[in-house]
Amino acid sequence: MSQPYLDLRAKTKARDRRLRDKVMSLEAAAALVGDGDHVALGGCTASRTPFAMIWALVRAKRKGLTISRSIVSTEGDVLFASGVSAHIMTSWFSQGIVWGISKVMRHYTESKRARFEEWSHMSMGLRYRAGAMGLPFLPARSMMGSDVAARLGDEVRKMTCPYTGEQLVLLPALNPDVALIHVPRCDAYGNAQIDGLQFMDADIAMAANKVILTTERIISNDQIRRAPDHTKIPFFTVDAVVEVPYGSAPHECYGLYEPFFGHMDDYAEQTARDPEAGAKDYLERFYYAPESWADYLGLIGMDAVLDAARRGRSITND
Amino acid sequence: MSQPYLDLRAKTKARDRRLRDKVMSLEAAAALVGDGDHVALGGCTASRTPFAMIWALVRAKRKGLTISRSIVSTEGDVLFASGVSAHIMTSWFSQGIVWGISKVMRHYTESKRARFEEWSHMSMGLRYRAGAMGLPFLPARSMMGSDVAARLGDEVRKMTCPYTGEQLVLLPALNPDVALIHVPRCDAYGNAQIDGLQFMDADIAMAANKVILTTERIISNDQIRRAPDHTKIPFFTVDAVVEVPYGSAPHECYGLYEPFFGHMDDYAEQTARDPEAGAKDYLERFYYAPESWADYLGLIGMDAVLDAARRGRSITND
Amino acid sequence: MTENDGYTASELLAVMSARLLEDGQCVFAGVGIPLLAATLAQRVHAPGLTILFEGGVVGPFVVPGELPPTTNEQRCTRRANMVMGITDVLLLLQRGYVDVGFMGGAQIDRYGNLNSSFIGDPDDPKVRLPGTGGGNDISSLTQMIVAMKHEKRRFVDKVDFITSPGFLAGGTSRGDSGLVTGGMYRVVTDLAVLGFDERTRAMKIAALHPGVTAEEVRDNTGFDLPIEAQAPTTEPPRAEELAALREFDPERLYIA
Amino acid sequence: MTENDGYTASELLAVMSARLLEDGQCVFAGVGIPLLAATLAQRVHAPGLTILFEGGVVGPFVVPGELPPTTNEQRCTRRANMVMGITDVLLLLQRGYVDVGFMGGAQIDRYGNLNSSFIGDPDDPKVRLPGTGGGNDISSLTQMIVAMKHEKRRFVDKVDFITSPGFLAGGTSRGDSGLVTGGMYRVVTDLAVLGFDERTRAMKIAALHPGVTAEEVRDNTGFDLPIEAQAPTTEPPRAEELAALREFDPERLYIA
Repeated sequence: MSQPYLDLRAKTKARDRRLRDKVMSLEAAAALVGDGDHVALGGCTASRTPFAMIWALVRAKRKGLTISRSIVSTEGDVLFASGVSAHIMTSWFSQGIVWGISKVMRHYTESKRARFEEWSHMSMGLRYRAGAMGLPFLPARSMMGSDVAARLGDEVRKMTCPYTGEQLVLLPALNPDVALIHVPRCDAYGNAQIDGLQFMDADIAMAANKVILTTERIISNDQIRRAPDHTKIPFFTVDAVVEVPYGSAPHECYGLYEPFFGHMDDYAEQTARDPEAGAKDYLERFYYAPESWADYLGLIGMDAVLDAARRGRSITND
Repeated sequence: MSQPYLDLRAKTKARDRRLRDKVMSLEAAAALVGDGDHVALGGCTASRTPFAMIWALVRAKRKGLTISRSIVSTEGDVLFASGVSAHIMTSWFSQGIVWGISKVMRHYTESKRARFEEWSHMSMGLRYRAGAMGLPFLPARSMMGSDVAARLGDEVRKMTCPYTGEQLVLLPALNPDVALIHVPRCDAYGNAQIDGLQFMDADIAMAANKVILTTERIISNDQIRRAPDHTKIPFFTVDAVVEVPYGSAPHECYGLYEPFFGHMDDYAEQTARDPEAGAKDYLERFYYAPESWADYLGLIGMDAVLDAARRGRSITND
Repeated sequence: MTENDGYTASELLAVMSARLLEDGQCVFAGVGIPLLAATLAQRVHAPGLTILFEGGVVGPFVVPGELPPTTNEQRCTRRANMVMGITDVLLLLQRGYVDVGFMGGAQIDRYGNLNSSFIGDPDDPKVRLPGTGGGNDISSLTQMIVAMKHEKRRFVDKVDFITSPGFLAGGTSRGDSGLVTGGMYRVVTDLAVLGFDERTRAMKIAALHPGVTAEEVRDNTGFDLPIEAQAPTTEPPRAEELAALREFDPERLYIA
Repeated sequence: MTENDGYTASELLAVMSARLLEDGQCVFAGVGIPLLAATLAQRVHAPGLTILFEGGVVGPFVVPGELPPTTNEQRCTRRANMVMGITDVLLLLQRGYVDVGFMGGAQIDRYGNLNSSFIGDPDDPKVRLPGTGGGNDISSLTQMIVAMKHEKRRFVDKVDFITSPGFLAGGTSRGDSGLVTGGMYRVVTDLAVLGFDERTRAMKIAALHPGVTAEEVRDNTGFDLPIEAQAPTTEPPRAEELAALREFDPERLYIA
């Protein structure tokens, strides 16, 4: 009998869960992520990707991270190419369907320099949810019969339901060491409100042993307390709050900006020509060269920022 | 091997889940509840109790209902005393802690004329959630060792976690025949927004085979579509929508009115003196005599309505 | 304990149990004395205490004079940090975010098992009580503080029905049943503060309230109750504690 | 199929698969052709069709000219009835609220199994594909419509890897595996509409598109493909269908 539950409880108990100011810099937050950690990313595909934190982790030369996310887009390329991670657990991994298959993902996985561990989309969600619920697994009716489950071996067990005799798969809990989640707004304590698409973020925050929030803006605790039913992530799960406007660029943040399509087209073209050199050059120009997140945005370009914001804000125009 | 899952799927498939107008009268909605049905109630204790629908079911002389709810307050007394139900499944059953133990509940259960089947609070929630997820059960770490679980016999099974060797209890899914849920507002199709306390309502709606919403007001579908992230119950789970202002009276509806404390004090006093006769008299006066829900509210009194509303609306005054 | 001491038994209960709550903890509080005591602790010595209510409320501030009748009405959401579903707030216990559960009790036994379901034979009860509510879940999943009146009929050798598990049959029986965390921490009464032996898990007197003797406690207890060596006497309720309590509950709903 | 017929292969695919959707159904649609076809069906013949996207979207109206790049960006929430979490929207499939799943495919075999994970040996693949996304869950939990280009390299005797289960090894093998509901309903290609034998669960030609022969279909299929007796010829895309499609996708992201 293993004791992951008692370990989880002990880790949780040791966290400082008071209502306290957690605002810090990107760099200070990056220091909360250790080499070898399992890091879960909030958002999905090109939405609310915690790019500012990923940018900071690449710059800090973090190593050996296991990454998990519902669906992985260009941030997966960046994590592989930078050497920050050689192991990504997700259900789908490429820039996005309009750009075809990620050549960077192909390059690193086909050469076996990195691993893309494939789970079904709902399985990823139920694994985080099991972790959020303090359970060792959740049962499900998906994944059976397929090679996706078979390839995962003992990680996916089966059981016969004692009530109905049905076959069920069991999906083991994920309790990430750290979760990186980008939100439109939160207070200094980490109470976060998330508009629109929620993805798996609430479960990820609840499951993780440490949560770093990046936020488009910090609002007062008073604003949170005026609409407590809009809080999606409670402060006691959160360990760091970093205010980073456009912190998901070049991906989107609901209601604020859409993806920076031009930048993503350029990226796809550059990495399609030569996945390794293309990605390295991209990292050099956009990750290592700029002195700050504002410099990074400046390189993407003011026109691109304004265009993405105009499109993002238009969601309520009609 | 039983086939409750295939039955559940077949029932769900047979429902008309289109975006269609479902507005009807209390009486028409009451006709959707059959004698002997398992009826789940939304809300909790003295909050968002679907009293208008219960009132209609009592008047329609519905029989043999099994009732489930997270916590049961005076509506349980009414259901027992009216003969609508002789079986209530919940975690706690009395008017509310300030009024002491419900004499009506005691009278009917101690004389064995009705049954109060006791589950833990979280177990009720996980049973609804299992039903909402299309699972036969959910595992949990609660209920073990206690007589609550022991008294439920085979309904609560145990398993050893194949990942960790831990003991877990299994809580069997509840898929109620009908759910009665009172909401502050929804559209004619059943898309419901619920402010403040959510209780178990979203899971109950998702789990049930039929959902009857009563609502303080019907809003346009256009208003729903302007804030789809505020929808808590989706239209396709809903079968009837009834507009009933003060539809939870004498209980509260978040942000609109608090409990009618005076009325509840009177009720407690009347039933404490003689549970059976007191409850019968109460039913006669407030359930059978009035000709309409407005008449019922009139009997409770305009002063009481305004006082409850003033207190209810004051939640955002500070 | 009478009004002669300047405070009621309920006030003493609220003050003494409030003092057990530590700054920085997350406390899952039931309605009545627990709610009142947690609020008191927050105002007096533990400003960083996070209160959770089973209605689905995280970090509220209870407004003086507007005590909620249960933990499921809007009053308990006043100035909360978050409102979530009932199942989700109870799952916080299972996930381990809660340091201490805090509730009242109708009947307790020597191993801290609580009964709020049946007086007498469950199949033919003398009294059908209201039931567990969140009690079973809270006491299954976290460390507990219980506040209750000290009467012989409440402190029984063996409860008629284990609604909320304490240490079950004592020793390792709680863990053996599958409850690998939590357990009784303290029982606070109007006579004493009670703890549990590390090995046998039987109840014992950890502290006596001012003017109360061990004999008096035993006279009001239905089983043998040892006293810890050098069990201290608690400090009487201070004026600021009583003033705060009375501000919260001017109608004396819970402190009468 | 070329521009000479007045429509592209993708337009034909979108039109033919849209026609399979019935008014009143709940359809779980993937991005690309499925999204386009579901939107088309809703505007042309199935106004009561409810579209679900795996990003967590219930009943949106896709705005012409603003097709979302995936089902996880804000564009796919436009004028939706509800937005929920990803896990919850996928659980609607498991609960049984979804009538049909609708997606594209990279590689399919005679039993309707789909591969979107590996070309070649999974341990040493020629191509690592993007993976299942919601595909495995959708095809495990509901009845499926798949839209894809009809090419020999895509219609293979046995897929290299079963990402999304069809009828597995045929016969009763799907049910035996524990998948007690769902299964392949139709595969729509630019040449034909394909169904599955009731007993063997092997793929067969259910209808041919205008001007296409069974021979032509078989030439583009990597396994033996029988044709149903009296398999009809589909009606060519109508002008209103093509006009609606082109209004939705003026940049020809998906219909080129």
